[in-house]
Amino acid sequence: MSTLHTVNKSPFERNSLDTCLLLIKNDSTVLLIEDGVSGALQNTTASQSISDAMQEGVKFAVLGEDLNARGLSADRVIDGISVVDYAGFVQLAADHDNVQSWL
Amino acid sequence: MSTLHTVNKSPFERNSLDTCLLLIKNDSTVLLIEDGVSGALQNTTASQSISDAMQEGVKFAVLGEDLNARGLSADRVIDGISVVDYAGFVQLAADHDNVQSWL
Amino acid sequence: MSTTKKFTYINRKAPYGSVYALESLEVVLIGAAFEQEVQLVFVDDGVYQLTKGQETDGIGMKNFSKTYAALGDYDVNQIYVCEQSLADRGLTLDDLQALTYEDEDDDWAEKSSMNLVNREQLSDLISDADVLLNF
Amino acid sequence: MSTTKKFTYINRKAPYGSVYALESLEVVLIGAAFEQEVQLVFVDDGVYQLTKGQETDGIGMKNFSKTYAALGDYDVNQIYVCEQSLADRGLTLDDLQALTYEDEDDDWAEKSSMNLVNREQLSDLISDADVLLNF
Amino acid sequence: MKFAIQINEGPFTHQAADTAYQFTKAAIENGHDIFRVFFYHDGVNNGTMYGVPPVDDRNVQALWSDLAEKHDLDLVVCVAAAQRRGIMDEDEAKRHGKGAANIAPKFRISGLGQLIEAGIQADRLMVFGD
Amino acid sequence: MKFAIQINEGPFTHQAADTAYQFTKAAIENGHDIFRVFFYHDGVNNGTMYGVPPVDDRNVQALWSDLAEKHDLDLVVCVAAAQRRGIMDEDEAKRHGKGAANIAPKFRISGLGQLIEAGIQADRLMVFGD
Repeated sequence: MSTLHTVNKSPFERNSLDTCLLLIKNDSTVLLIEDGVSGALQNTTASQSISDAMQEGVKFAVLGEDLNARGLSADRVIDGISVVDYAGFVQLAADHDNVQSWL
Repeated sequence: MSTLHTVNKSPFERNSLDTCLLLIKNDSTVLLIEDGVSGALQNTTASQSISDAMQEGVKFAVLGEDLNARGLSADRVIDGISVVDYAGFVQLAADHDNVQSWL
Repeated sequence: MSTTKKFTYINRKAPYGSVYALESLEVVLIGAAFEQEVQLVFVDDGVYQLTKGQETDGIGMKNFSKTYAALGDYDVNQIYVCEQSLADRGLTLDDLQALTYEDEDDDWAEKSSMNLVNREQLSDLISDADVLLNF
Repeated sequence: MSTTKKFTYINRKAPYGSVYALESLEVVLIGAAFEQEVQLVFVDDGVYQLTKGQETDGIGMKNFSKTYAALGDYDVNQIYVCEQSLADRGLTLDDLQALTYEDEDDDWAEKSSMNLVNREQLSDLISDADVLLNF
Repeated sequence: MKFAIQINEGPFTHQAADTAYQFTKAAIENGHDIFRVFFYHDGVNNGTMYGVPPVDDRNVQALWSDLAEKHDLDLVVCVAAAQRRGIMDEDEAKRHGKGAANIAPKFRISGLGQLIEAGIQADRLMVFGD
Repeated sequence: MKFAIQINEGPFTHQAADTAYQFTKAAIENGHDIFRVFFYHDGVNNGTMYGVPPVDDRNVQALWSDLAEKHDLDLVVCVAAAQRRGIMDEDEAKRHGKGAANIAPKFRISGLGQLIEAGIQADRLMVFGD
């Protein structure tokens, strides 16, 4: 089974993304939403851990509406992270077998 | 002027204590309350940073009522951290010139 | 689809600092009546929920820690505790309540509900869940 | 005791994920009428409050980012941004709004309100405050 | 596909209630069913009809009532959480001797069993919170 | 010494409201003055009189009302935050056409200026939140 993991907290403020990446399986997807979208950006102290997880096969997506709200343009997002809208969020939830929200 | 810093979040979950210790002056005091009391315990991944700050002259206190609630006995607390009650909390606030709450 | 699902509760918060620990337990107890498979995972600060000797008089809040001991009577006996989370916090299983249940398939012998799990086992627990309840 | 105090706002949260950024700004604007000394500190995720180009239509929330530009008109011109927090997030001052004010003591010349500060300067700002408002 | 939604936070302070609303709306627009929306913890505060936000801001509570009206959603606030936080329907208000009901249109009060049932019946449970 | 208290969180979900209450009580017991308690953000939810917690749990809202009654505390809920979240006094309820006031005894509704004034007048401002 594959899991959609949602992370809604900043990786600079909370341990949610760290724990998520520690426990995630390679065929799963992480969707960054709300304050979690800052994790998707290039050249941050969190970028390396996401790149490492990508190398292992974990897929990443980020909610574009939340990026835009925070003035973070899509061209600053780490290569390979797909930008989705709310409909894409719904689709991701439907495409995986279960959903783990790292609140 | 000396500042009382209160930290009410777990050092394992949030960056509040890290930022507090980064910005604190040596003559100030950190009071750990609520979920922050877990930072006061020996042999955790957070203990070293507190011991280091103590060496620099920062004083530490922890709210006993919050320790007790979480089943964490006072004899597990790092040497040199004083255990206070709510009256002690009030006294600390009165004894310092201002109060910074790391929410 | 069978109507029996695997309900996996992921408990990541310390008790009393927020209400999530208490409310998670409430859902587990109510859920027991629905005869689903139930697994409780304690990870990150969630491991503090199970500490022995909680005394809440000083903070004026209800002490609900004794309720965990009743979980076995509700057929909730799959308790998983992250070993790394304990180690990071200077805790061992000895610091936690020793939750047990009576095994009806083994002449009601008293058995431990507690399972120390590593990173890989936790991964599997999340992956294998039908319904993940996040607290 | 003088009735003029140094009010120092410590902003540590990103906007929109929680209401604190907006509500901090509301206090600052109301507070301006009280003619106290006002300092705004942006540290940790608080630096995201000042990013350029915020567009909130997609999340259905009110965009309050343009209000920061009005702070100068309220005589709020001591804005301190933690340089380490910016660097950790891959940001520079260029990514933030360039807040300004008109200096009445200098023939209303337009001047920058923005000050990049290091760890020691932030320490001093906290230490020197009469009233710390934490958001 | 059948979704169940759990909301742990009230309106305005945390984005969770907004995100849950946007997700629910998008799910409906894309042809999915919403089995139930369950409001838990501070989430029950989304169920007050007394909220009067500024005119230039969204009214999170009213958005839920409207969406439920339009698509016949089942909006359930947890009874225990609602009692603690002062969200009442007519029966509760009468029973506890409070002034009047304050629960918003299309919301109903019920027990935690409704959350478990949602977990059983829906294909996916989505939890939104802090 | 004169303390001002700011509370950012509602009752029950986060401990902040409890800690603020315990601090305020201890300050009074130790001879200090409380200039004002200001409820902001979700903190305004401490000001509802509709809360009915289980009998074996504390009633955070009633604890505040009782403490204020005993020591004549000034409990202020922020008007803008209260409107958003549905906390109303008689005037507000009438003005917005809502059923009835739900603000608890000894609480009053006022503006953010009351927080600034508290900062100016008190020797220490204590902020409790999440």
